[in-house]
Amino acid sequence: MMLEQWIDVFLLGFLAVISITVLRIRDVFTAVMLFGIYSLTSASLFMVLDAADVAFTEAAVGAGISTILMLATLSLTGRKEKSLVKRKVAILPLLVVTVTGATLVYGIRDLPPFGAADNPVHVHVAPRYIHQSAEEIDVPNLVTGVLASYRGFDTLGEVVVIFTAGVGVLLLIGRRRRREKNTNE
Amino acid sequence: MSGLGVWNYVIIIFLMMIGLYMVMSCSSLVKKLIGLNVFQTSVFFLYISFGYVDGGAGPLLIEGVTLYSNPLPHVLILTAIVVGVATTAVGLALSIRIKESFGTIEEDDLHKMDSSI
Amino acid sequence: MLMHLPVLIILAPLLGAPLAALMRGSNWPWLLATLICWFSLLCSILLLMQVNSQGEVIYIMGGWEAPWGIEYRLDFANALLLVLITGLASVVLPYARLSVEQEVGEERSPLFYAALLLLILGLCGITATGDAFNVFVFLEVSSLATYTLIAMGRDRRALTASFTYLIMGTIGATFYLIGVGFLYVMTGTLNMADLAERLPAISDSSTVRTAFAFIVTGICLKLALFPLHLWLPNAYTYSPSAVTAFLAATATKVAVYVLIRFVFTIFGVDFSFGMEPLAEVLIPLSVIGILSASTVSVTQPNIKRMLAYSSVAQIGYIVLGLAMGTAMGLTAALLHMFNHGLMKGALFMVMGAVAYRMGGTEIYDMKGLAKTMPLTFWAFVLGGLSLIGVPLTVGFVSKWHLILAALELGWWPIVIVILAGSMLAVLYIGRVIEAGFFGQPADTTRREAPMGMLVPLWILVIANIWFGIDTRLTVDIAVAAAAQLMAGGVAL
Amino acid sequence: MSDHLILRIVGKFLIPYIMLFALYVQFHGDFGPGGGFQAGVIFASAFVIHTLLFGLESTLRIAPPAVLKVIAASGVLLYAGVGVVSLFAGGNFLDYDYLAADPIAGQHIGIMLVEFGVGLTVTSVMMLLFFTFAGRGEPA
Repeated sequence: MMLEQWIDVFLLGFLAVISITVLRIRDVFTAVMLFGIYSLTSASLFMVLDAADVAFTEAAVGAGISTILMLATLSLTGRKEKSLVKRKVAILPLLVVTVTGATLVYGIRDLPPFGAADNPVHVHVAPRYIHQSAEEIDVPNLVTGVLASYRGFDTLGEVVVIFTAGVGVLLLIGRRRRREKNTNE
Repeated sequence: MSGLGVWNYVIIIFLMMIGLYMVMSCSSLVKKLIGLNVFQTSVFFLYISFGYVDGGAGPLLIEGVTLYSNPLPHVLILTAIVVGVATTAVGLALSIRIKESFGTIEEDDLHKMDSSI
Repeated sequence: MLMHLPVLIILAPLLGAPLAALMRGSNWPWLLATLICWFSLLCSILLLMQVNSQGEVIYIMGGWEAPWGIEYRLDFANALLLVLITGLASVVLPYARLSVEQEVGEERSPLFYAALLLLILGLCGITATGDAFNVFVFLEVSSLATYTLIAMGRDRRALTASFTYLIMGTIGATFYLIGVGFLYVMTGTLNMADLAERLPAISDSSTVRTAFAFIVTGICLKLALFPLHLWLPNAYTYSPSAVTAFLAATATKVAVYVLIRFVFTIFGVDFSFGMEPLAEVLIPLSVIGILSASTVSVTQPNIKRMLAYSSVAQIGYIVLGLAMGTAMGLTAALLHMFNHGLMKGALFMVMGAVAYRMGGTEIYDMKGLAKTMPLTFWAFVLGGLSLIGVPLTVGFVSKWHLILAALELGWWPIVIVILAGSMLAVLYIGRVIEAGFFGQPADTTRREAPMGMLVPLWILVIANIWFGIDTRLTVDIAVAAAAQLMAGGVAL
Repeated sequence: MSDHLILRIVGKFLIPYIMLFALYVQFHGDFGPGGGFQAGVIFASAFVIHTLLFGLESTLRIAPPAVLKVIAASGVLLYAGVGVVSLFAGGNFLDYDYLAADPIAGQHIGIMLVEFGVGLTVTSVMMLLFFTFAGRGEPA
């Protein structure tokens, strides 16, 4: 299955190109559109790595909802990033990024091999989800089983997060529109 | 680790750092949020790479298949994606309010207006 | 139902938040939220008693035992913190009604109280859980609620403060996520106790060490350790009074708790202090934090901002205690975590009352407060004395233990730093008290804060004195908690 | 949008199928990729298309925010409610084994209900988010 790994690395390279373009581009509108492409490419990458559910979600959320919300925001805030004058490299962020990146590169030295079936992650905990969920839960989609039952409490937290975002956005920008309408009518 | 596996992780780290740099150096608040998303998405790649099994099937039980990818990272990342979009939505709503109250969403201009930011 | 106590604490605000969001007006959501907090407080006190008798309480979610499922695992440290969170919430919510009416308005009240309940839910969730990823989920619940609540402040700078916190907080949470991912790939588990068992065998790998670095950095962003505190002063200054009081008393404490849990329980003392230079990094940072933030406090014209910088300094004390890596240091850190919650809660509530009557929290709003709002003013005096660390207040108890811990190690310079920090606190608190006593108010009519604010405020002030005199309860629990944590955290 | 006849007709034609697909994703999540979250986003996207084609006002008439708020809250309550029911049935919080006489059947019921709760909240919150963002710009 060397092919999958080649596709994986190719897609990652493509993502790197997109992300650099997003970083350099001044027009925020274009950046958002590129971000949509970025998310869609990410979704294909998840698909290559056998994560169909994640791919599905990333496509719907990243390329869908996030992009739409960003575009809606841009229509209110303007599309250009201002200062064309200074195009200098920011020193402090560059330093932070270099240190962080170097630490991560140090960190991946001792990682278990990519894709090996006897890695610790595949030997501990996960085998029960794979081999026993048929008797314990009997749901063929393992992701659904783990998501809704074994780690159902996490998913409850996830629903609460979404609800919190709804409450937050309504508190922040939900009010004025209604009031304006009232005064208009 | 085979050569390709190393590249997988190295490019993921590169993406992470691009995202982080974007968050810290971009002036437009919306671009900061894009950077935050790039940063988070690359962490998702990291997790999904951890769960990948070469030659394994996706985590859908099929008669006769014994080797599956690990479903747990998928579950975690599903949750994390949701968390990400929730944060983005709140951040964007804040940007709109900032634009309405300050007239700009450029960090430099905001700094000029209030030295305390 | 007693066996379900751990989940009941979470369940009450979880059911309450959606209901509050659907209500109308401001009184009903407020009443619901208050009752829920009282219920949660009752549960956490019962839970603390349960922990006291059993040593450890474990609750498995969904009937799936760890590490396959998610468990709540409570020992003295997090049971005590749960009491602090729900206790502060129970005091702040009754107090909040008037100030929220004034600052947020009736129309947004239902959603505001819903967000407040979600914040409490998130903080309790982080505290009680025994699962590293579950921490992330509830961290984000509490963070999203916090960003929103901060932005509810009336000053427009509340918006930028909130955005800055959103960016820094999310970076912190993502760092934490990277760290947990690295731990997961090396061990295959996310359960804290299971991680603690499996890590010693592989602690020498670069991946685990990187995970440690990322988790500690991520949490330090959340707990606003110098120099990662940049989001805090503005966030505390511009948010609504009730929000500041609750956040200052609890939010950073929860982050400290997560740090303690990772350093002592999961990675263990031997790894954190023996193989990693944790003390060498955290002690200088906390010392600089204590001195610089206290110095900045002295010059702040806005009292809320002054107290916010003081919070950065106090975080320095707590981190200093835990970075000593000894049982005594940890005891002091846990004590100060609890005690600082009490005093900062009280002080920020005073500022809320001042803002309610005077319309601002600048030092000139405090002028002549002893005449115009004597009860509020005396609450500030007592809270301030506690912050300085005067005997018979909680501030003294925790600083005393911190000094003892430093002396045990023979660290004289640290003792001097602690004393210098207290001297600076005398300066910045003293100048406010001076303005209150000797300043001439523009309008000398007496306008004491309303009862709805004074009563909760004074309950907290009395708690400051009570736990300062009767130290048995807090000190005993902190000692027991430290002993548990030093022993690997869990009574295995 | 009124002159984009083709877009309007194709869009109008697509909306019911998108909704149908969302329901499929919702209830087929046990057997294939999908579940409440994905379904919710897809369902919400049908309304996004409706808004783009017919304007915010007409979509808000079909899906008033006040109703969406109730649905969003009820999704959370449904999920937590399943947990409460299992508490009273004698199990731990969210222990679906106790929802029916047979543990496996209980698991099935529990998973279906909580996924439905997820779907409700995600659909309504996503729609609320979009409407709120889009409504902010509308000249009132």
